[in-house]
Amino acid sequence: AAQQKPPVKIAAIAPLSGAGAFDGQLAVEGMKAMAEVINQRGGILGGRKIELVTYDDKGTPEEGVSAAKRAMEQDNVDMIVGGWFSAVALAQKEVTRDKIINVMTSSQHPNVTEQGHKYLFRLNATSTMMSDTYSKFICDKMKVKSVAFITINDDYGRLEVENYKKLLASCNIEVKGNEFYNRDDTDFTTALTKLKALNPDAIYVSAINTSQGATIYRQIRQTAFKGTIIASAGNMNPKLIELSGPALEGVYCVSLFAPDSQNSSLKQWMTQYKKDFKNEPSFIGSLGAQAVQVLAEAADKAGSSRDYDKIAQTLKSRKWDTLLGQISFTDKGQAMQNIYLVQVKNKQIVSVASGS
Amino acid sequence: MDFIVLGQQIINGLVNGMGYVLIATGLTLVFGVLRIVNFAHGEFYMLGAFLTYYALTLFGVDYVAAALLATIAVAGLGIGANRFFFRPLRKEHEFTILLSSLGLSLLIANGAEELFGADPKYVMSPYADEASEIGPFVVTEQRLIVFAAAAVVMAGVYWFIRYTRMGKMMQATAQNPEGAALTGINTDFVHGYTFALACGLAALAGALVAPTAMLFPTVGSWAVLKGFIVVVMGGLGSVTGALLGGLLLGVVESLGGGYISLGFKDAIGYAIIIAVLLWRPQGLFSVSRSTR
Amino acid sequence: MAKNDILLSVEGLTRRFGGLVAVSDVELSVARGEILGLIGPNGAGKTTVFNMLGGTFPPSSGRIRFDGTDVTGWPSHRMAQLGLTRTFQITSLFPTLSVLENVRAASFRRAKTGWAGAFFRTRAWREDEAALARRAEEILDFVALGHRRDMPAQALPYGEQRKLEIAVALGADPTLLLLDEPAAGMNPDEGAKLVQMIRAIRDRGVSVLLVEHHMKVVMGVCDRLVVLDHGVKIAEGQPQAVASHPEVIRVYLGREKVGA
Amino acid sequence: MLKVSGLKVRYGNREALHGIDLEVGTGEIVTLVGSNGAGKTTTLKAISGILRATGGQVEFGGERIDRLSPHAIIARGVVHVPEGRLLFADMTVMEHLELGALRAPSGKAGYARRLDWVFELFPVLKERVAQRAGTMSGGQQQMVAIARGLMAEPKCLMLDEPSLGLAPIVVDTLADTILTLHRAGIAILLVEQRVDLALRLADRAYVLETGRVVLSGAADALAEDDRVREAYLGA
Amino acid sequence: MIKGRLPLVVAVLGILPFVVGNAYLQHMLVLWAIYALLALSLNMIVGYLGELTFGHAAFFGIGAYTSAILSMNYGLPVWLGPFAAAIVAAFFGAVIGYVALRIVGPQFAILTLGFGSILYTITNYWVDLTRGPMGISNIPPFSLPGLDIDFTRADRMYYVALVVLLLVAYGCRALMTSRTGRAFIAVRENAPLAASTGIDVFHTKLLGFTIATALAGVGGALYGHYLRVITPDLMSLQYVAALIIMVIVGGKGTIIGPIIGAGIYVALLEALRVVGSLRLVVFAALLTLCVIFLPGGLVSLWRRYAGRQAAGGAS
Ligand SMILES: Nc1ncnc2c1ncn2[C@@H]1O[C@H](COP(=O)(O)OP(=O)(O)OP(=O)(O)O)[C@@H](O)[C@H]1O
Ligand SMILES: Nc1ncnc2c1ncn2[C@@H]1O[C@H](COP(=O)(O)OP(=O)(O)OP(=O)(O)O)[C@@H](O)[C@H]1O
Ligand SMILES: [Mg+2]
Ligand SMILES: [Mg+2]
Repeated sequence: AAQQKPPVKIAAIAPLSGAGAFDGQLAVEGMKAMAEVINQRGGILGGRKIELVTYDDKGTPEEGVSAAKRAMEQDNVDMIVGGWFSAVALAQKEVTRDKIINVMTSSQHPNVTEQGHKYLFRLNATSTMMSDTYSKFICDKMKVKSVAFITINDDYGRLEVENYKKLLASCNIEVKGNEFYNRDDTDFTTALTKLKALNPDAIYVSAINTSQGATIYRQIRQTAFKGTIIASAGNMNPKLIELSGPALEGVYCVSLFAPDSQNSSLKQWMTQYKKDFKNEPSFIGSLGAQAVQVLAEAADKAGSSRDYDKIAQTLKSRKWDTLLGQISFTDKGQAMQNIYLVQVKNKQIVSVASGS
Repeated sequence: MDFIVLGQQIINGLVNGMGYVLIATGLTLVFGVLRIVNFAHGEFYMLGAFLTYYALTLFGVDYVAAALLATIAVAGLGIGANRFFFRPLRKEHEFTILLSSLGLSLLIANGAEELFGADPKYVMSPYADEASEIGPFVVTEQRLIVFAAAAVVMAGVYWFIRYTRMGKMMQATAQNPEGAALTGINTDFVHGYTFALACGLAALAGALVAPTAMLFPTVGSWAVLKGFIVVVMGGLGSVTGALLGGLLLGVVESLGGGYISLGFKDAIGYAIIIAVLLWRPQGLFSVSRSTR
Repeated sequence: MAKNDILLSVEGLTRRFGGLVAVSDVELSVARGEILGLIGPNGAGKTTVFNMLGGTFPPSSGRIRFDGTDVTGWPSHRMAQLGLTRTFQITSLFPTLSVLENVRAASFRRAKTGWAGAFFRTRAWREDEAALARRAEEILDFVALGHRRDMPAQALPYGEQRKLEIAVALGADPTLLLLDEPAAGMNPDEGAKLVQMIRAIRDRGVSVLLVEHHMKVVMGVCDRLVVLDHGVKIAEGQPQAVASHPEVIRVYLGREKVGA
Repeated sequence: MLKVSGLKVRYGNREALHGIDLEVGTGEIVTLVGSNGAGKTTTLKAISGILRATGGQVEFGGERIDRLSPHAIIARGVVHVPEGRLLFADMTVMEHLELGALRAPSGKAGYARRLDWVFELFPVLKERVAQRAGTMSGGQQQMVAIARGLMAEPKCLMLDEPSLGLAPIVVDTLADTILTLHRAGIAILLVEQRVDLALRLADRAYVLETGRVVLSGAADALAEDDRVREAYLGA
Repeated sequence: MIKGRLPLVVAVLGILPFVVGNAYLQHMLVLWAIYALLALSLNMIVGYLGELTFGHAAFFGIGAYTSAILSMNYGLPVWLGPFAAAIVAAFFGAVIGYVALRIVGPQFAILTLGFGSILYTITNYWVDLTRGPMGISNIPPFSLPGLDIDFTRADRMYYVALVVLLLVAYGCRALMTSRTGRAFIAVRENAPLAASTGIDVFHTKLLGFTIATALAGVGGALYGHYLRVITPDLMSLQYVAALIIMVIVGGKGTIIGPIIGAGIYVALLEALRVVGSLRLVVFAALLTLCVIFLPGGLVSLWRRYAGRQAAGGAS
């Protein structure tokens, strides 16, 4: 009889082609694995299965808007998970505003939740939250006196450098320079040559795109830079380690995702993920999974997949145990998450200590 | 100290520029001989890199053999591409042919995304991470190989076009296809040959440059843009122009990125070609100079 | 000849291409209502003279006066606006347009109402359109291409393309028409018809400067001839006199019989 | 030697040749006469393989050649010197001659001999072997085009309006050249708007009108024919 | 070819939103109308002037940014945005055209690519004005003072875009029957000959280029006020490629061609969702097949049909 019940449809809007395709793919895989875990347990709301409907936003706001409209109007989904790039998220949130529950995942732009639309939630920590944690560690544990930055030219990158300039100055680490690069650059030798000439103790790499990140890490080694590499927050994933080769060995990073954590739902999810997909479970996938997880549980608790006021209220009213640990939402829908410090050891991501 | 940075940036620029040269040479040949502005050229670069990757990982051959295999395979694909996408349109308007190449480009790029997957790949070359220090300068062996191999290939291409019979047949076909046919030149064969050569050069560029960065199915669009800029700057149809234009663009980008702003690198490259074209609309080397 | 009877006058016209002096210190003039022939061996500089008169490129030195104005170095479109129109040695048409549209496209000078008129379909625009259409038809009939009016220009046989070129030039409403080898590719009979046509053009009040190797045409239609060789004027005068000039025979005519 | 029968050619959906029959015997000069657009150029292009015939056939030395590519037809000795010369503007005279010999049956062995012969015919070219074709005068370009054709060792040479744009004195030279080639045993198919000249040179002639042969016969007889005199000689 | 049937066509276009019924498809209709407008503007350069440009998206972007910034920061009434966008885009068009149009052919295309890329870079880095790569969000939508009509809704916005589209289409038609339009065609077909009949080739091209860029600016403004988010990506080559596809698949040098081309583009990409991840592959395959078998664009299909009718009638 459970089979007859209509599924709960969740839209997964992510970049599946173009520059962000790989990261989008990881996210969707993470969501699928989590949906599978939940469905195997018998679904939610008395036996309704979760059905994911995927949309490609190509990383552009226009496609993101179209996808959201299509999800709502044409496919009549129950809830939406999407907005991986901040620009897409900003466009999408206007379309879904006050109409449907919309969980944004990886976008880190403060504006996304600034206005606090009533059905809008964001899981990822903002870059400010990340850098607070990370800078403490850099100041305390890393023996560096000066840092140079190579940074993606967008709000995320710009904000990150600004934060670090302040935070690192407070513990007397000198910021020797910064180079911005663009989203479609493939060669960083020019910038790295310049940074290397400044002779910093460490180079901080701000990269959110796996392939660009890997290229930068490799090229740092190729310019024969001998100092420390600091990897940007939230971006460590197995593929990056595989691609970057020896360059990443021993490098630290802060992340919401620590694959060696003992959380049982994380383990379940990872097992399912490895069974279904050939990629390794990653941070970005775990965020997708977390979105499905909290939506499923909240709908279940609220007793409906369509009563958005109730679902939103439920989400904000309590703490949730998720695969990434316990989280709660602010009034504006921003999640408060655990931030872990991780390190690459023998090509594995291992957690070093747990932050706030 | 400053001279070291300057020198290093020029070296970086020359190496990148040599990559552009290889890409642009094929593009300029196809334009010169077939009058086609081939948007799909970058995809052959991409295929060259991917086939190298698969030859390395699936067949386990060594890097050099993989690069050669990929080059030959893509040259073959080039013949097919010409046969199906360009030959039927030989008499059509240039914009129609351009659209066909745009379609081919989308087809290959999206097909590759489907076939090869979206995950970035890395072409492992034994020379990629070996930094050799030449005096105060650091260059990886891979980059030296890119430069040297491209230089040898370019010399070969130049000699081939100028002095061999096939080269002269290509020139004749370029300048007057109907006259060439009436002289007894099999122009279809020359066209196919030119395409194979052009695609082979693009693939070789892909195989050589791939180990310096990550590989993903959309690199083609980057490659073809650089190729276009170089070709137009050097002079459409001119091989010498492609050589000098490519090196110039590489160095200008590197210095611009190094001394002004990395983010403006591309814009500075474009500013240079705008300046060049306004000064010499036919490019640094017009067709007539080079084919002579 | 009274001064204002001179439509075009050229003094000291010179053009160099690198080291080569293609046209050297040439002097010539065309009177109103005159048909002047410009002949000379291949490579003598005739087309180069045309290019300078037509504004394709400026002379290296020398002066060109047209209709009382110093037009030295003017670009083509300004020359044409003043009433000097040329045809090209290599057939030059608007290839994909129909024969009628070819002539209409050339009537730019004649059209008065612009885009706004067309947008609001004003009366002036409608009248203008009708008048231009009538005129184009008339010109086509004049060159005997009326039956081809809807065919694309590129599908015309070569000989008719040459006629259409003349029609296009007439569409621009010139007072002086420069014809560069209009009889090339015509057989003697067609050549004879061309002679009629050029005369008729003159009768419309258009003066003609003609470059041609077809001696029957040249002798049949020109009032006067100027002969160039290696960029230098070597003879000038009545056709018969020029044709028996020994130097002209030596460098140009050979044993061709040129009875008029 | 060259036998064309029932040849049809269409441009798009318009038929330009409606079934042409003609023949060129060994060592003969044959001329095609016709007004503009009659289909003379089209006939030559169909024979040399530049255009595909939609009907009929072309035989050369007893072999069907109408399905062959231009380069294969040239290799058999049928050479077309096209209207408008179609030279390679940036290549030298020498390169034109080299390329012309591409399909010559006697290959390298005969190359030097033919080169001497061509230079003997056109002494100007010998002086200018290194000049780029695009910079030569009209008459010189015409010589290059013919010389390029001769290097292919034609058994049958098709000339399309060779006198186009040439000064009278050069036309004389050209006529002499055609006769010299004739004496060398080359069959010639001549298309020429200077009908008077063509009929003077030719042994036989065909008159074409809108894609059909309407008259044929001995050249001197046709030159006296009233219809020809009226329509083509402007008499 | 739609002569006489024009009122019918307009009527059908007018009731389309009701026919499709659902807000998502209405959204597609809006995109179609805006793309059609942009395709028409590109057609002016590609189809009428016969030059290829890779920089057209930059003017689209300039229009979008102009209207968004002026209405958000300087209190310009939203309805005036498209006009301001046209003026600013035309200004850039005129300046760039003035420099670039001295050169023709592939070189011109690359020059426009260069200028486009420089404009993109400026937009991307002038963070104070444009907010850089994050783009501008929350752009005010069109609104009618006093009336509560929500122009973020596709079925409302559709009419705005449609009216502009029809006006522009009519304007293009009028242009082609005027002295100016004929000069465009003459220049496209044979510039030296056009000059010899008295047409100032350079200024004619400059005029056409400037009009085209102004129209692109209008399209950009509509787009921005509708989607309410713009990023520098608007200026990327991807949009130029899409527009080129629309113009040539539809049929360059015609008015109906680019409009149909835009429709096919939007509809086909939508319809191809059924093939899932192969969507773009199939799209590219169809595109190339279309080019190879219909090199004159879709309108040539009509011409062939009409031609056969005429031929059939005559014989
Ligand atoms: N653009 C150019 N660059 C270099 N030389 C040129 C150029 N145009 C013409 N010439 C040279 O100038 C000379 C005169 O050429 P022009 O075309 O005026 O001759 P013409 O009298 O028209 O000959 P024809 O009767 O063969 O057409 C020739 O030697 C030619 O090679
Ligand atoms: N490319 C083409 N497309 C369409 N029709 C053509 C084309 N070329 C020639 N034709 C048509 O074919 C017919 C024969 O043309 P062709 O060129 O063979 O004539 P011709 O006898 O050589 O004339 P001319 O003396 O002018 O050179 C003409 O009616 C012409 O309009
Ligand atoms: Mg001349
Ligand atoms: Mg002919």
